[in-house]
Amino acid sequence: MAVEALVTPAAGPLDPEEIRKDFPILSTLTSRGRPLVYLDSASSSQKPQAVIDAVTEFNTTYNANVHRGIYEIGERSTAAYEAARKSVARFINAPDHHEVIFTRNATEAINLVAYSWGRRNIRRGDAIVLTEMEHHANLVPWQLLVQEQDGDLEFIPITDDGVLRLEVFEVLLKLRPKLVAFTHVSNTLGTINPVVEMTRMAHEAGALVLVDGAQAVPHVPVDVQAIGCDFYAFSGHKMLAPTGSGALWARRELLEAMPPFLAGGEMIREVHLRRSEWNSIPWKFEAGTPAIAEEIGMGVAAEYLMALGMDRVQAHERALLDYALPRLQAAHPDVALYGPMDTSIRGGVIPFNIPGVHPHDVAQVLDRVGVAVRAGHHCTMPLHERLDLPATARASFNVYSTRSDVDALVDGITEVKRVFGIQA
Amino acid sequence: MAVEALVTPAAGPLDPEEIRKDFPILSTLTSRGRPLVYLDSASSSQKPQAVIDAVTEFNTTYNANVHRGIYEIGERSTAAYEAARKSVARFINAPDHHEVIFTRNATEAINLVAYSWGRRNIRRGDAIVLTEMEHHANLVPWQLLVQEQDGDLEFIPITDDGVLRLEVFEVLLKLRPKLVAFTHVSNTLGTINPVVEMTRMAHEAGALVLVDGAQAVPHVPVDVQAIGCDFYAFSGHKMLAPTGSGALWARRELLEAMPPFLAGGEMIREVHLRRSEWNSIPWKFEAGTPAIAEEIGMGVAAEYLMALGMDRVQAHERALLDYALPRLQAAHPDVALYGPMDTSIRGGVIPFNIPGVHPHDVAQVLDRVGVAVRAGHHCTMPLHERLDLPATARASFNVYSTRSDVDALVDGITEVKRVFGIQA
Amino acid sequence: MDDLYRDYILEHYRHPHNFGTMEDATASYEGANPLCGDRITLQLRVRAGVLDGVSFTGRGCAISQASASLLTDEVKGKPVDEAAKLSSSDVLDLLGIEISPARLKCALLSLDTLQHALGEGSEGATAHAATGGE
Amino acid sequence: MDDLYRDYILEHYRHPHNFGTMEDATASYEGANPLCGDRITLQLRVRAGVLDGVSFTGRGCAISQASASLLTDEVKGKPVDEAAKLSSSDVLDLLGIEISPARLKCALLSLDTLQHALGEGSEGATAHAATGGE
Ligand SMILES: Cc1ncc(COP(=O)(O)O)c(C=O)c1O
Ligand SMILES: Cc1ncc(COP(=O)(O)O)c(C=O)c1O
Repeated sequence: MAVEALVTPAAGPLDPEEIRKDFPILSTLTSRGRPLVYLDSASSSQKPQAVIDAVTEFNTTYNANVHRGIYEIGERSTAAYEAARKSVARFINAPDHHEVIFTRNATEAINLVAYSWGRRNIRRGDAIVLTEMEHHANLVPWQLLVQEQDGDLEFIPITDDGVLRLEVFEVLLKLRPKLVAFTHVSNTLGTINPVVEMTRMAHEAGALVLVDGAQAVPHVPVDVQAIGCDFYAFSGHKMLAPTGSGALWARRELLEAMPPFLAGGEMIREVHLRRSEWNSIPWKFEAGTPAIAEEIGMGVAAEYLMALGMDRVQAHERALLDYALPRLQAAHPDVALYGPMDTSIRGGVIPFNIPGVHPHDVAQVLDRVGVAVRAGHHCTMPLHERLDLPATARASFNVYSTRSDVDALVDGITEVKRVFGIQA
Repeated sequence: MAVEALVTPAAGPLDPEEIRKDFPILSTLTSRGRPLVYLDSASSSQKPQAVIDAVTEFNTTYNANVHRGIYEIGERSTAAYEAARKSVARFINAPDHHEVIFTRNATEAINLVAYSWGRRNIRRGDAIVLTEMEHHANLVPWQLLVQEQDGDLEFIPITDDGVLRLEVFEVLLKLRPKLVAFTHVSNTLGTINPVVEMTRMAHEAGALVLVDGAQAVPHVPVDVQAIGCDFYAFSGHKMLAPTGSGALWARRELLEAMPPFLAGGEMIREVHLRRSEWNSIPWKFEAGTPAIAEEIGMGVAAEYLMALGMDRVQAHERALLDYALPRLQAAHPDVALYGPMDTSIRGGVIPFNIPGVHPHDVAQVLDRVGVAVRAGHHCTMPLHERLDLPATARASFNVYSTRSDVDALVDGITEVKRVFGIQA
Repeated sequence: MDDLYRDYILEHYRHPHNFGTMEDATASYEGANPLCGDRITLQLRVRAGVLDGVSFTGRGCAISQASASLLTDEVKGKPVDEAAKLSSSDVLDLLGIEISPARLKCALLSLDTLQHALGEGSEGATAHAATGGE
Repeated sequence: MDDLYRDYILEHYRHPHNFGTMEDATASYEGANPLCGDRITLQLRVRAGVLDGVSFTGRGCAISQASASLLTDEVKGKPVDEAAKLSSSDVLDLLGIEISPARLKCALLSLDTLQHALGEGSEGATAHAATGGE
């Protein structure tokens, strides 16, 4: 209810200026006295007051371990933790909140699947199909797995503007892969992949489907039932929640058949010296004391975003892209932009390069005028190799991003060029 | 420096009444209007204001991903996260802060060793020696490992008052185990194990040593160099830090030789489609976005405890035990107490049973008078089997525990007996 | 002040009804909450589709034992199919006290055991409850 | 306002000294920061224990390239053992600007490459720095 009160009415376009009031960091100044223009939300989002307060409230009024204490604050802590699970389940329209496993982040969620499902189901010669645009989190765990199990990796290639080539996917499916794993939204190019169609294609070929939703949950409505996938992994800290929070959703039958991953307290039903029995899901996969305050914060973040309405969030970010891309092209025709120019299949991510200036230098000069962007390979080295780019600079949006953030970026690029003596 | 200001001078005994002022939750009332008497710190400790503020400050003024941003708040976040590593390293006297890997909790730290070191080093027929008093976190991961690798588990038995039988350990070492893993302090009985001696014995037999320090770091001075062990695992949330924080310390040579555990961003140096190279330690073992705010909080908690002085913390808890045990025995001679009665080898943990009343009922009635204790098996089912106890109630201390907490427990037990019609 | 430990609950705990064993039982089942150490062995004697005899032994908390005492009273003499229809909320009504989530598993162990004994075992009641661990 | 991008840094970046290749090099090494995509290939010509010739090619940020330009100027003509003694702080002094932790790796790539080329490769400079990932 604190959440409801904080957001704009759920109709009409989002008003980012209203939303910004909920994010205390956005009214801070840099050490040079500049207002913070935060354009690195794809790396980690800022947190609204409601989320910050949820953590503080836990720590100051009912901090206690979950599932354990027969006393008031312990029951309150357990109830809040399990309520957060329901909020997160509702947020991605999971059919059953017991199918939501809390993890530290998307990375751990994917590793959980690779270790638990993968080591049991991937055998010598089995193929896993990924894409050329995967974040390292959805690539390296599968490398380790196929190395150990003697399986193979295949990759769906991309077009030069960063769209998956489904006709090649079609061919790769003839290898009868056991698993197809791909990102919902590319963290580097912004591409929104056709997850429904890809899931259908994979299923028809008999493969299971893991979707890396780290960049989707903050930006587009996600409905795991509509997608039809088998596993969906995401991080809290990119969707307005605290660091240390994240989740894996998977279908109940799969989770029930999978052996445990991490072992310890809470994930067991019965322990003897030499054998144990497992708890039911989701707790079977939550060994030890969880990140209680953080997952509670993730529940609040999910409620906050649902109150805003994820369709409105997506519309807001798309409108901002539609503003930013032409504006950048007009002001800086020499600047290279990457990713699909069709904003109907693109989230609020703008990778770019200023010819003659390394992205690190771009980011450094932009920082001096208060504009925070990312520079480097954004954890997609193979994608950069494919595009033959050593690195890129990247600006990315979230619910609180505004046109004036874009304007600051455009002006910042002018400043970079000035410092480096490049004529506009 | 906020920390220094908050603590009592580092000489003479701790003044828990002063310390309590730092813990906002300790001045709250239960829904029945009773002051909270929190005696479940072994399950999770409360957090001082300095730790709570560190998290809030991160979220409101410099939230940004670590190791990545060439901009002000990103550099600040990275610096704070790495400074926390140094604080935690200093707290356990690690020779090199690069040997400290941040994890969610002790459970994940132990699983990391079981997966990464264990799967490479434990082979068919190899033995791992544990103890009968292990928490499930230091038992079930090894069960999974030896099942997979076809190894064996052996257990150091305990005496009836909960002390390890080192003469049997001596015999077990003739099996030439590859690893000996034991808890520093028992979470159920309070026993402080002779870790230095046990480590020496294990090393002489050629075994590596993992110490589960989850219950030690909040209560006794820990010096991994003095212990001489190879791995030391612990949780933040039991040592005044936020949930979601924890750490593994291990010797550099071991960490460098171990393959990665979780894979993804940050733990790599170079990624290609089909192969990758790893980052140096500790980052090789920290895949994905870490629990940044939480580990920063863990650094503050470590500083807070160091400012108090861990020897004083231990002295305080021992004095409280020396007060509590005779007081309980005098007031309630019918109540069964477990664990060593020699308080020089015991931490502030008091397991007990009221004859004729199940521990759940004990905890429930105590809750009504504001006293929070734990009831159940405390994640040591085999230990309870060994002691032939279905369950126990357990009161446990931390820096903020006082004699009046003990008095409230004594009175609460009287109330339990009244409700259950037991004559004192 | 104690909603949970009403006199009749404590009375059923201290002097449980139908406590003991039957020589001529036709079905029996041992249910347990390993997490709490609660344990109930239920014996049934079914004659002509009716629960002609019901008894239990066990150990555990007041809630679990009082619940077994109350439930066995309730089903004794009932047709098997009626007994099989009893739901969690029926048992909570029988107990007549407010059960917190942490104690649900204690309260429902007897029902779960009955359902198993009737060959109607459902996984439901053995699912996780918030008790016992650390 | 820009401490980092002083004129002489930008000048060394745009017009690096000792840029190019030598036909008669006696040693060469390619250093890289995969995380940033910075890359430097250093060539040395050693005669009578002296760095008689030094050249480099590369690409990357202004800091890494200016650092290579300044460092090659510095060691050219120096005895090998003197060049081998250069430390990180010497290179930072050469640059004469304040380097934040996130850019340290850029600034020290040239030194690391030189040390490797001299057969004195140390792991130090290739250790983790705060750059590039997500
Ligand atoms: C001795 C011991 N080891 C390990 C653990 C596991 O700690 P965590 O749940 O924080 O991973 C605990 C906590 O209960 C413990 O007491
Ligand atoms: C597409 C994608 N997948 C996975 C991840 C990994 O997220 P985390 O670091 O929170 O585990 C990220 C974050 O950068 C991402 O953008």
